[in-house]
Amino acid sequence: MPKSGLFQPHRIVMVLIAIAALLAMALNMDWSWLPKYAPHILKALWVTVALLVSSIVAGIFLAIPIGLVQVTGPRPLAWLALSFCTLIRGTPILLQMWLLYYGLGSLFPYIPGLRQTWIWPWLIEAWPYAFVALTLSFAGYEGEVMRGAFKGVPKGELEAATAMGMHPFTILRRIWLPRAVQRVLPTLGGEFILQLKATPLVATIAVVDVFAVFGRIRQETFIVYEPLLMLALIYLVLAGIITLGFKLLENKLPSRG
Amino acid sequence: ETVRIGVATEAYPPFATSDASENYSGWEIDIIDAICDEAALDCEIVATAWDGIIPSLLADKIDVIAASLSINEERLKVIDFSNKYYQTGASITAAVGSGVEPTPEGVAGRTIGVQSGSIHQTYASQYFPDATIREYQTQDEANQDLFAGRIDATLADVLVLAEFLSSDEGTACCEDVGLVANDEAIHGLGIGFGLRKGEDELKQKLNEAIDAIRENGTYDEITAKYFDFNIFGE
Amino acid sequence: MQGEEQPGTPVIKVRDLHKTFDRHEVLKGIDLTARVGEVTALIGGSGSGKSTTLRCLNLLEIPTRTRTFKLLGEDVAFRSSIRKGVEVVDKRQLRRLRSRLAMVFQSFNLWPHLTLEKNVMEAQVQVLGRAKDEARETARRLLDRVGLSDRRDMYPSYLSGGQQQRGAIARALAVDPEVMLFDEPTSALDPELVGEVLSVMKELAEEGRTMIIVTHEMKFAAEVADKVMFLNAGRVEEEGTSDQVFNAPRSERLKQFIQTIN
Amino acid sequence: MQGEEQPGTPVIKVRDLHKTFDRHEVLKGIDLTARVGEVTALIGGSGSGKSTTLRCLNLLEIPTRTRTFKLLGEDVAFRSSIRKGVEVVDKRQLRRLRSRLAMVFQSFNLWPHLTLEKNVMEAQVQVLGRAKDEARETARRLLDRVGLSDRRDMYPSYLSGGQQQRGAIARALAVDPEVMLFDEPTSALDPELVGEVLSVMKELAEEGRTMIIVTHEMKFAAEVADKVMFLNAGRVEEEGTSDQVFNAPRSERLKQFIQTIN
Amino acid sequence: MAVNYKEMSAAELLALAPPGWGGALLDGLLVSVQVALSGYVIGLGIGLAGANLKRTGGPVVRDLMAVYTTMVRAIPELVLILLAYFALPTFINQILTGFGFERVEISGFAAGVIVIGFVQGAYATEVFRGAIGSVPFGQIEAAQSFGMHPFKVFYRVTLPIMLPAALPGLSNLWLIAAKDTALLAVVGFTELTLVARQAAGATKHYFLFLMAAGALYLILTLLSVWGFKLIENRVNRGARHA
Ligand SMILES: Nc1ncnc2c1ncn2[C@@H]1O[C@H](COP(=O)(O)OP(=O)(O)OP(=O)(O)O)[C@@H](O)[C@H]1O
Ligand SMILES: Nc1ncnc2c1ncn2[C@@H]1O[C@H](COP(=O)(O)OP(=O)(O)OP(=O)(O)O)[C@@H](O)[C@H]1O
Ligand SMILES: [Mg+2]
Ligand SMILES: [Mg+2]
Repeated sequence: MPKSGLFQPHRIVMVLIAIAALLAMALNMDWSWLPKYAPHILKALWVTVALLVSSIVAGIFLAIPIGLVQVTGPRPLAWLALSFCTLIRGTPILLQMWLLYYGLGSLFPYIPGLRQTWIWPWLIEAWPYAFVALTLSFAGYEGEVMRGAFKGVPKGELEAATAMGMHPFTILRRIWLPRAVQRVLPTLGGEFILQLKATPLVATIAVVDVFAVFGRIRQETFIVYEPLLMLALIYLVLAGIITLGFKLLENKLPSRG
Repeated sequence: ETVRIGVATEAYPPFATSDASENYSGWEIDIIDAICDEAALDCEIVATAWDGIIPSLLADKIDVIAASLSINEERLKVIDFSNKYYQTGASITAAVGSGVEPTPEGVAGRTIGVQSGSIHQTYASQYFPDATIREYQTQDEANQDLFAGRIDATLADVLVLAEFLSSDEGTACCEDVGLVANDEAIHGLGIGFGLRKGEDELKQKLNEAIDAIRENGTYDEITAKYFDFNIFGE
Repeated sequence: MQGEEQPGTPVIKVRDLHKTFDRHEVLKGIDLTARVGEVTALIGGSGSGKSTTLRCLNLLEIPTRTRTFKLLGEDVAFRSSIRKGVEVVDKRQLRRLRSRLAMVFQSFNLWPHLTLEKNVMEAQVQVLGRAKDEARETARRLLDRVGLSDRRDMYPSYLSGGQQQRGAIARALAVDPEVMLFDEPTSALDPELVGEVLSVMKELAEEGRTMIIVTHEMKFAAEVADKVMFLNAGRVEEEGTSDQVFNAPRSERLKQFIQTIN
Repeated sequence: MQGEEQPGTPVIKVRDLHKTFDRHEVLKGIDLTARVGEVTALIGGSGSGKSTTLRCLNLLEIPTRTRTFKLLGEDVAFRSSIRKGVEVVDKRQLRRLRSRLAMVFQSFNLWPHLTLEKNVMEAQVQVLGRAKDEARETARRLLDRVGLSDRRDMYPSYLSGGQQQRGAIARALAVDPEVMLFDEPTSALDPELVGEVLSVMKELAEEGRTMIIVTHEMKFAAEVADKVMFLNAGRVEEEGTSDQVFNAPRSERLKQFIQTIN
Repeated sequence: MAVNYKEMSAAELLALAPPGWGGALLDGLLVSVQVALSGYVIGLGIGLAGANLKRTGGPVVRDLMAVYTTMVRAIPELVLILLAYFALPTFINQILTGFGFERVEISGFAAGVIVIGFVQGAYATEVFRGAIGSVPFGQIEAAQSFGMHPFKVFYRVTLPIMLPAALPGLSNLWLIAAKDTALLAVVGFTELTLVARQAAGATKHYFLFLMAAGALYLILTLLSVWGFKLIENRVNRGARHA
């Protein structure tokens, strides 16, 4: 499709309709609550973004070894990694989150002496559970992706490195991993958006993210449409930013190979 | 015609809890039964997430909210209420010996759990600016976290907390530190049945039935099964 | 039918090399000696074990059994365990030896995430520990030598097959290898690109590099090889100077092979 | 340079057929008449428009403009709109006519999810509405005829190219077509498989089937075709009996073409 | 009155008959599967239609489809569920009553099916579009050249030929559908996850019940994966390298 396609007549009409719809919404609907809650929304937005970014970073760090051992072995570790991926991918993340927070969390008080340790202040916060659940989930999905990526690097490229006497770890660091990452890059944008869509679940374990704030707005104002539309718009914008970021990144990398 | 009575899916003992067969039981359920009998209404219990109970009423998914919903100004703007059918205060429960007190100063720097969307959340955010408020989907989860030591205190209906304090866990960990100061604008005029505006006929039937069971002793009979004091208030 | 020992220092000396894949014995006792400055050509039908022999020499494949295995004057020791199969005892020795042999593959195997120059620098920096600047200088010199100086900032996928293979040769040369192993370096190329790679290899041979070349280009082999080995079904069926092998084949099979090739 | 009208009922009669792809005029006025029992061969250089002509005949491509378009005695009407371009007015007529012409493609295009027998049954059942048993019987008879009765339960991907093409011919025959269109039916085959397909086609020609064949097999064309049309740059450059065209070419281009082919 | 869950063993708590919660959990699972299955089937329908529209529709239709697939894939399902459950009925009823029709109700089940179907449709559109693209065009033309009705061409030829390419994607989508039903818990719809939470809340055995629900989901997943393997083997019959 040509680049100038954006200015085809029907697209201009569609954009105009969209703008008109937005304007109609802005003018006809009840946004009186917005100023009052704006600070809360901003703060919660930060929570959402922080959880998203941190769980993605930590998740990828976990996913790399999880993907790798499934390709290289040793067997027991490969088996363990595979089980982990199956477990994570086979159960709803909402359930995983509840299991961690209400399930596991409810067992801690029974451990004698735990309350006196340094770890206790962390255990009583809600966000560490949200972070851990999101991270594990992302690691489970990306571990599978990384497995495919590691496996997909042509053997010859690794043999070329082996034949030059490179240390196995150097091969991993310099050849295998960069190549695997390069292969997953085109799909990673989609995975980030999936992770973004998982973040609102943290609201169910007492973490106040964007979703939770809008829940509260609905509860307190009893306005139904407007907060939901606004919320959808916020996620659309976040997803748009992710997509755009990856577009820019992809343009920077060699497009072939 | 059947009247759909909306109750919250989340456990709210001793007022309403569900068992494995999705049979709801508790004081509030018994009262609804009695009222429906009295008013000769064909009632059906419909469980709805607490978080969406008012939208459900407005979206015509249910006709009556019977979920310990306080009558207050904010809500009166959107929905209508029957007369109150019980009224209790809000109190704070905290770990034994924690030193928490039911005043703004007494909770400063502490973490307080409240049920998201409840009047207690509104109260806490207005009166306890120095405390950290943590929102739970259900009061039950707040209680669990109080027991687990993940929050310092919880603010809720005194009767709900009494139920918790009488459980094994509650007895072990926590104590009632007293009622918070009343604010009628928030705490309202007691607990009533929520109705869509304009349903005056239904509202009148409910009001008459409330009066009737109060008069004929059914109300006290049911209450005696759960509580050893008067919960109707003034 | 092994050739008589000849003068010159042997850099590779292998005796009775066996290799089995899943019960299937692919090499059934190969003897191979390569001397300094000598060009050895391995020829033979498909599946005769040429690639496997070559890959055993730099231990990309570990021999199942062997009597002597001497690379660059060092004996390589193997041990065998049930769990891991046969392996080299001293892993560091293994890497050191590999870094002194260089291999050029049929399918080039340049690293696609690195530019040509970076490809040639990589092993210098990561294996030999050279400084980046020095490695870059070497890379430029070698790319110039194989006629690719104007391509050094391109990624491999933008190059033609012949250019990629010349790049791979430059990459191999960059570690100053004592022996160069080539596994059918031109067979993945379009016919019109074969010439440019062969001419680079011919230059290397004339310089006196020690090389072992698996090839199907008989004319090229006849021209550059000091010694030609004909493999058949996992054994060295015949061996000699290129003149002996191509013009006076003794065994029936070799005669047949030469016939089908022409 | 169109040939004189000859006796016999015309089953296809097209005059001044034009076809343009994205501003590029590929057919610049083709006249073509095919009579009952006649075998017409279309020859010409690559890109001269042979395939496009054939595909226009069964309307896989819709002509951009044409004076007469008569298939099996029916006039086909076209209409043109800005949104959809040119299209056939009566879609049911289109399907009915197509079901009476059968096409055999260069790349066979058997349906990979059906066994050979099911491939031959499919159009009989789905288009002609035949009963399954009847369709199966026809399928077996035709597969027998093209020498594939022992392959009828196999999936196409397990068959050689020649077998697939014979299967495709059986599939085409199954709908009792009044005209068969062949687009280079042997050019995707290995040389040793070409013969088996040509011999089936020769039999069909001898039976008196009406066929239009795009082919590069000049010997075959000379042997079976009643009429040969030479296309060049979207026009019929020369047309006549195979003897006239091959042995007494008039135009320069045809002479050249015949030369390069041999 | 209230059952004393304190004294009960795990086996008793998970017993099928009340007061055990096992039966309720299984009922919840059944409901989840029903919602997932209905949503999935709707999604497949939307996907097939959408893929064809994206391929053959005019520019306007194609752009509208692009807006649909992009938007739906960017907004969290949770938000869509709330919209469908709370906002959509009000919106529809405003229109309906405006035209003098009866009000309609959107139950939790319907909301779940609508949202899952809608979301699945967006993903399935992409899956089918890619798969259709992998069908050699000549095989479709061969069918057309026999005069097959376009509809028959699609379901007798294009659809079965593209299926092997589409199946891995479809299998993933099914697993997503099955797990997305858990999100309905937030609108109080009694499916597996919510039953587990109710049981946990009522009995205070959080760990036990959440684990039990997890195990049920996992079994469902593993069974589904196995089932799809069987289907895959079947549709790949004609392929040489199955
Ligand atoms: N990794 C392996 N696993 C199993 N068998 C193998 C492996 N590598 C090679 N073989 C088998 O060993 C035999 C010899 O293979 P090799 O690649 O050495 O032959 P070659 O002489 O190089 O043939 P070509 O000219 O086709 O490259 C073949 O039968 C091959 O199938
Ligand atoms: N769908 C299409 N879109 C655009 N151009 C086309 C299309 N089909 C064919 N053409 C062009 O039309 C011209 C004639 O093509 P056609 O396939 O009819 O040639 P041909 O005589 O069959 O050649 P060949 O012997 O190579 O098959 C060519 O230049 C081709 O590129
Ligand atoms: Mg080889
Ligand atoms: Mg053609």
